[in-house]
Amino acid sequence: MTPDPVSGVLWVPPIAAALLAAIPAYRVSAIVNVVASGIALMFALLLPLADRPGAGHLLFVDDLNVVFIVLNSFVGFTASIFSASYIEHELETGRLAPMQVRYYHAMFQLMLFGMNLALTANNIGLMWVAVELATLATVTIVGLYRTHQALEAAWKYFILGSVGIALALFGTILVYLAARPSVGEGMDAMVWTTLVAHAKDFDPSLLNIAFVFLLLGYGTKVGLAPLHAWLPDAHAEGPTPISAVLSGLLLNVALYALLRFKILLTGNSHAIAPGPLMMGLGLLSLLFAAFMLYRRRDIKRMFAYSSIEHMGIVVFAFGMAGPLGNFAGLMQMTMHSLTKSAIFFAVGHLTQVKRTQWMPEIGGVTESHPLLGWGLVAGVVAIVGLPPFGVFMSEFLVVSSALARDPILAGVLMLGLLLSLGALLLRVTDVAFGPVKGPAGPVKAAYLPLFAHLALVAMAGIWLPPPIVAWFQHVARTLG
Amino acid sequence: MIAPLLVQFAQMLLVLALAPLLTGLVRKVKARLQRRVGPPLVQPYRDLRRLMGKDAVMAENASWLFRVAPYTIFACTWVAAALVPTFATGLMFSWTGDLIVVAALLGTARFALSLAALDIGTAFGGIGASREAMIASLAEPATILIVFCVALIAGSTQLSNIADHMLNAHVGLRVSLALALVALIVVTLTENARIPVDNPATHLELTMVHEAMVLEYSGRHLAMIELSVSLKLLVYISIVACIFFPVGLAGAGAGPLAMAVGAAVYPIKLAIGGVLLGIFEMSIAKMRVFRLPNFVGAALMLGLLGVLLLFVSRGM
Amino acid sequence: MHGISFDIAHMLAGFLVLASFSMLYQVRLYALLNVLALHAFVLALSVAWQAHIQDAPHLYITALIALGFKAILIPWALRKIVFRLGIHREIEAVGGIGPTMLAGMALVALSLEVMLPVTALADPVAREDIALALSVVLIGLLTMVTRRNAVSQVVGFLSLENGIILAAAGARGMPLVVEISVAFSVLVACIVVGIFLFRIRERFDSVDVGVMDTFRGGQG
Amino acid sequence: MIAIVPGCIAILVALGVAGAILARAPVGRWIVYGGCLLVGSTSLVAGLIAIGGPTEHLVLPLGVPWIGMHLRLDSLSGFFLALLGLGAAGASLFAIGYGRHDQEPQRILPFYPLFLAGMHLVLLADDTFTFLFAWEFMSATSWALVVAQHKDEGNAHAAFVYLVMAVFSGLAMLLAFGMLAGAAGAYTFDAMRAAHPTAGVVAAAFAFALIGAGSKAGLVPLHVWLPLAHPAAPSPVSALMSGVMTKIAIYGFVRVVFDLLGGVPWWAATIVAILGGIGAVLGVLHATMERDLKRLLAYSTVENIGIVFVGLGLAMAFQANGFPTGAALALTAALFHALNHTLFKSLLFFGAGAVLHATGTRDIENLGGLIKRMPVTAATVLVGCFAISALPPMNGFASEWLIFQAILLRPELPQWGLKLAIPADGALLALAAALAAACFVRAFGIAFLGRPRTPAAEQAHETDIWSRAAMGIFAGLCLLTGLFPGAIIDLLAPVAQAMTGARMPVQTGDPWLTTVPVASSRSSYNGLLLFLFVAASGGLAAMVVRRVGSAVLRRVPPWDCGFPDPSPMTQYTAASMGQPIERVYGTAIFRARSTVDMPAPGDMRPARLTRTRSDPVWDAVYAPLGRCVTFVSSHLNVLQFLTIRRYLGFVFGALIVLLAALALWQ
Repeated sequence: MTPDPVSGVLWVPPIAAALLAAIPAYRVSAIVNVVASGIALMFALLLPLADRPGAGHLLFVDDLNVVFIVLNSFVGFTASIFSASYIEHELETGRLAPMQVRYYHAMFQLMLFGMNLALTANNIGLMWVAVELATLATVTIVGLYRTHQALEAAWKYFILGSVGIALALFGTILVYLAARPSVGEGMDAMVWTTLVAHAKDFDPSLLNIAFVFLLLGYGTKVGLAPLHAWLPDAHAEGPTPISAVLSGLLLNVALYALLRFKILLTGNSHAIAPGPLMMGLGLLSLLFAAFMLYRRRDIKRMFAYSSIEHMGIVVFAFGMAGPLGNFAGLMQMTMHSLTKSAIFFAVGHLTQVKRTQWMPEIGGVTESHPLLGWGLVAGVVAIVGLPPFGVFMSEFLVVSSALARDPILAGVLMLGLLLSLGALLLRVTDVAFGPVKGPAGPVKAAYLPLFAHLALVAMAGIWLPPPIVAWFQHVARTLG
Repeated sequence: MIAPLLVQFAQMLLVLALAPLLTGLVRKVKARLQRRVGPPLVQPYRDLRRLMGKDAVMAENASWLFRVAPYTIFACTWVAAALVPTFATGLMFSWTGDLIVVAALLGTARFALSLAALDIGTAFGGIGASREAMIASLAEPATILIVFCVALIAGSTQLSNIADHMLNAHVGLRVSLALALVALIVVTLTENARIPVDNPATHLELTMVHEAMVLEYSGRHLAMIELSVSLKLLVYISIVACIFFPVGLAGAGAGPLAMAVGAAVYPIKLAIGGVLLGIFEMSIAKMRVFRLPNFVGAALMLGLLGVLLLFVSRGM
Repeated sequence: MHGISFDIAHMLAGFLVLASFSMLYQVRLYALLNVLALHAFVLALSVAWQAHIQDAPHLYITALIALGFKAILIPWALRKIVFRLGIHREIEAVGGIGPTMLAGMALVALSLEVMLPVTALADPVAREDIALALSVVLIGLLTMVTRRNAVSQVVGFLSLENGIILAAAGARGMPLVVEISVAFSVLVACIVVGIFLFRIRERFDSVDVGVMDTFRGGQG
Repeated sequence: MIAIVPGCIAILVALGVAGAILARAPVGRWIVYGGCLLVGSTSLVAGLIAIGGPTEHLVLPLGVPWIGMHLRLDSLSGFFLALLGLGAAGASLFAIGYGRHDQEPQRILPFYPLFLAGMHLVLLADDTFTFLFAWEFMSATSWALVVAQHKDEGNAHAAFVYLVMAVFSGLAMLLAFGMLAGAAGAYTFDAMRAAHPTAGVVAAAFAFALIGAGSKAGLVPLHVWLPLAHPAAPSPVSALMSGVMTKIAIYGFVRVVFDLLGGVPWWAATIVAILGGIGAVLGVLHATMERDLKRLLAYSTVENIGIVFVGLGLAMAFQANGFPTGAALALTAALFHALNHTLFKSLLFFGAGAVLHATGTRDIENLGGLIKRMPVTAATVLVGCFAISALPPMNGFASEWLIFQAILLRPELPQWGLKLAIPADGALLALAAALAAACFVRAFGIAFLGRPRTPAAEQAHETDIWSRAAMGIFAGLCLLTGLFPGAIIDLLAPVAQAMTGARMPVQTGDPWLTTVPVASSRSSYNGLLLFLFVAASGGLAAMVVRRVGSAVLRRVPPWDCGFPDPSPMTQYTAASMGQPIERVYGTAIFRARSTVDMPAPGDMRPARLTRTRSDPVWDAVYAPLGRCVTFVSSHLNVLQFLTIRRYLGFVFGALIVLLAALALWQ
């Protein structure tokens, strides 16, 4: 009998977390971390193929969350490989003590658990709890270095996150209140599948208010401007694998929660259309991040702002909705996760070897570290939306469906894209090219995650496998 | 077949034969106006013969370009002259190139001369070439605009057709034609390095343009260049004559009589042009180099005005 | 039966808003902490009343947590912190007390306004209950935004949270309320411990280790 | 037929991969450039066949899944494919030899074939996605090539400006296609052809296509990246960028305006014509004052692109007025000039590359006398200079002559805008042609003639056989297309027919291969005969003179008006060569200023002449834009350093705003 993939995805990380908390040897724990992530990934890959259990009160699996789970597990796996070599270097240089590493590994898996739980939850309350669990786990890792900056970043993340948590909870309560008259009291009124089925009978006004709170609550986690403030610092000060996971996964999970509620709202014809709100916030984030990128000097913070920008695009795309908009949003999100985590993999090793995140002190890395340097350049070329990478295709779809809807919006979108491209290129040109600055010693880097991601992204830009396309299209239709 | 060919060759020989004479005439007129006796009319021929007889003396570091340039310049000018109807319009090879081609051929000659001026690597060559380039950058567009003016009226850029049109159709007095004529005269003075643009007789370093470019030439090379200079003057006067005073030109397929008339009238036109040029040169002073753009630019503006008028109203 | 029980619930919620207002009004830290205790106490009463009328015994646990943890433990801990860290006893408010109060009024009006069209809650009283909870949440946030002092910001967060618990308790039959209140208590405890550990005196951001006053989220 | 081209693209991609793997091995160069040479030749032949052949379609299961990759090979893409193949083959041939000197071949070899692949794909694209994919891919790969020599100062910045402008152009093209696609969101070009857009849509699509293609082609005022980026790339790539990629942009413009839109209103034609004319003059003026050889060539590209756009503008004007034969003439002239520019600009960049390699400098002030040390390079570059200066009998003259004929064709166009624009264009083109001659006299004269100004120039050596072959072939082609313009015109006939519905008269039947654009009574030109005449007269003159006069040649020190000076530093410099023109035109347009710092008598320090000039377009458009972005970003940047309380304030504010909006909405 084959094990149930859902349980596998869900329970491997917490078991691994417990195990890792017990293992003192960092080499072993790094391997365990990779293996556990790999097992979770295998379960995740089984998910689309396996029979799906019926939706329970707590958990369920449908096409939408499978996309997220597979992506999550994949990036989690590659990040764990990267993390192994990253952490080894940190131990060698003495930036981290073995005890911290132990803690880090446990939290890494705990975070994965939180995210997987949030994704498989069929209960809006459980989902809320899971998102908070993942957030709190990352908060503690962000402060791992115990430097002042790291602690402050973690603190900022914690406070803003807590307020976000509170707002999201209030929204959840309001959804329950809206659902209660038609669904009945108790657990049923928090089960998502039931909620969707009855969404048309809900009180629209209550749903509206609920959505405002959920949008801001989960939007804080997504990193939408003006709720983004925690994001750049958390990315910049935490260990780089966590930056990759934050950008690649956690933002997606929060987005996923937002999407679930969006579906709910779309199901009720009297409620406000969530689309324009999301489009507005998305555009705001995009433009804001684009301008903010120009003044960045810290390389990780810069790419964090780029994540804000891309989440803006994704939210904009989902806000536009329609089969095309949703497809574009899904693809943009997937591509962003893969690309951004690849960038952070490269950046992580580079900052280790250059011993700084300060871009003016880094230069000519394509010269001193050709593979890492070109990996970074390829990642940036991908993330700014140039072919042959997949981000180009998804941004093309976003922009062209925006064009069909309203050229003015498309114009603003393009302005944001161009501005952010300019900013990223401006900085990365100096980092990647020109005279070599900073230490040029050899680096023990994990190239596999970096180039595997880039290869996937490049392939997606040229050719998407038809099954994936069909799947995404199906999901896009269910998103409305 | 044979007759047109003969006419064509006759034309080529005629311009070659008359060109030094025209230069001599201008010099003579200027000398007489200065109350000098001046050199005889045939002096340019003597000069040419003497130059050809001498050894060519060339700088050590001159390249092949320096040696090829005089012949190129001469050939281009000569072919340009061959394309301009002098006494008859139906030249056999007139369709080889139109007025634009004529102007461009002269441009090729100038290009070659400027390069040759730079070849030795002396300061004077550079002075000449750079000033020449500046002047030409205004004179050439002016020429093209004059061509436009005329072509728009005649409906053709072929010189033969233009001349026929001017001769036969009732063109009448036109503002744009008048503008074009004035512009063309200015261009003629400019392109031929005449006063007030340049003084063909000076070797004063601050003022010279054309002479600075040919300083390094001697012997047969210099002869070719001198001959080209004379030819060029003749080409321009011929163009003026052929477009604006086509009187006496033999039409296409005209008989020998008309040809003879044309051949008789043509030297008279040249002579009148030469005399007028001499008088004009004597009555005006040489300009400073950086006042030239105003002078040549005026021609450009006149040409543009003429073309604009034609575009806006066909009656002008 | 509904009439009187809802009236009481309504009244308690009203008290909570009043307590929130009095938080806005305070200029001294100790007084503020007293108000916080009162706030939590009113919440405990309110939740207990809900437990009673909804016949939901688990809500009593929530009420107990509110009473024990929020009304007693947290104010006590904060008092300790204020004393130990030598925090300035007066609250620095942005924009002055008067305008803040006016803003609070506006927030209550806004909450009522957005809740007005809600028809799902058949009973208008329940609707206003939620509206009051919303007011408490908004005023709590306002407190956080307008107070420069870390402790008073925690107080703001707590009152925000109280509003949420109020709403959750008021939502008849809502599951997980107890779990949520426990989770929140842990969160609040973390914040309080954090303040103490990081010696945050004046603001949330100045994790005070001396030099780091200049650092605010990195220059890059 | 069409299947060959995707095959070529696949081979190019494979070559790119091979280049990445074999970059450091000498054989890598042979494989990559040799392969590109073969592919380029194939494309040339395929393109030539496709011009006259039927329109072919192909759909590949790539790209956006539910659309697929639509490819189409028709006469227009066939012509540009041939042009691309020619340019690519030439550049690759040149690069086989030149590539030996690349310091870091691993930065060039992988991207060179990919760049070519991108350009191939643009020409075949028949849907929006494929087009933009290829368009941006072309930009991205060429960006990598621009940044290949990253250690030279300014190159990184050049690459940055380049890519931003390239992406800007892509976005503008996307807007243009989006306009054409309409609300239905059609992606295939066939759907756009079939659509009947409203006047407003046509106007918008035209404007965006002009901005998009114009900024990729280097049309003023969107040209600023071009003089930065083209010189920064390795010379074969510069040749490709200037000679071919700008033509791909022109292809994009023609495709949208003539094919997809099927005609635009007259005011659009006016704009194009005027911008083209201004661009031609501005570009060449810049070139005349430039001392960096490759940058000079890049500015000259701006000029020639302007000329092509003048031709396109005329074609649009004639089409807008229902005069297809005129449109055919103007379009043919424009495309012919595009081809010519590919030929001579590639040639000149090859020459510049050879000089750069031989002397290590691109600054013509440090050159001189190369004609003796690099005779083949000098001779071929001289041919290129003749051609680019629009002098008969070279090809540049033939195409400009055709454009002049188009200008003169029909003065009675009814619209006032065209009445003013067309004659003004005539003047501007004539001015540009004259200035181009001045510019290239200066460039060739200073770099190749005179005496060597530096030891580097003195020790220069002739370039390798492959480079010489490439330059020789292109010089020959410059001459051949100049001598037989009729053949090119006939070649272009199907293109003109497809785009304008008319064609120019058949040329090959004319006696003596004369070119007759409209009617023989109007104008005609015979480059072949003219060339033979000039050659015969020159030869004859030389023969006669040597027979009649003296044939002796004596070599002596230079005369120099009696001031023999041994120092080559006393030669005229490029700066002084350009000074008169700078003084006449530059003071007003470029705010060119010269200040002399003359030491007092007895002071031993040298006198200094400082010259400054600025690009008016940069000052008026780009600098303010840059300042604007800086202003906004530096003011927004405050948001990075706020206290948590303020960030919470944002959350609170957002909440209040949304709730208030909700209250109002209800």
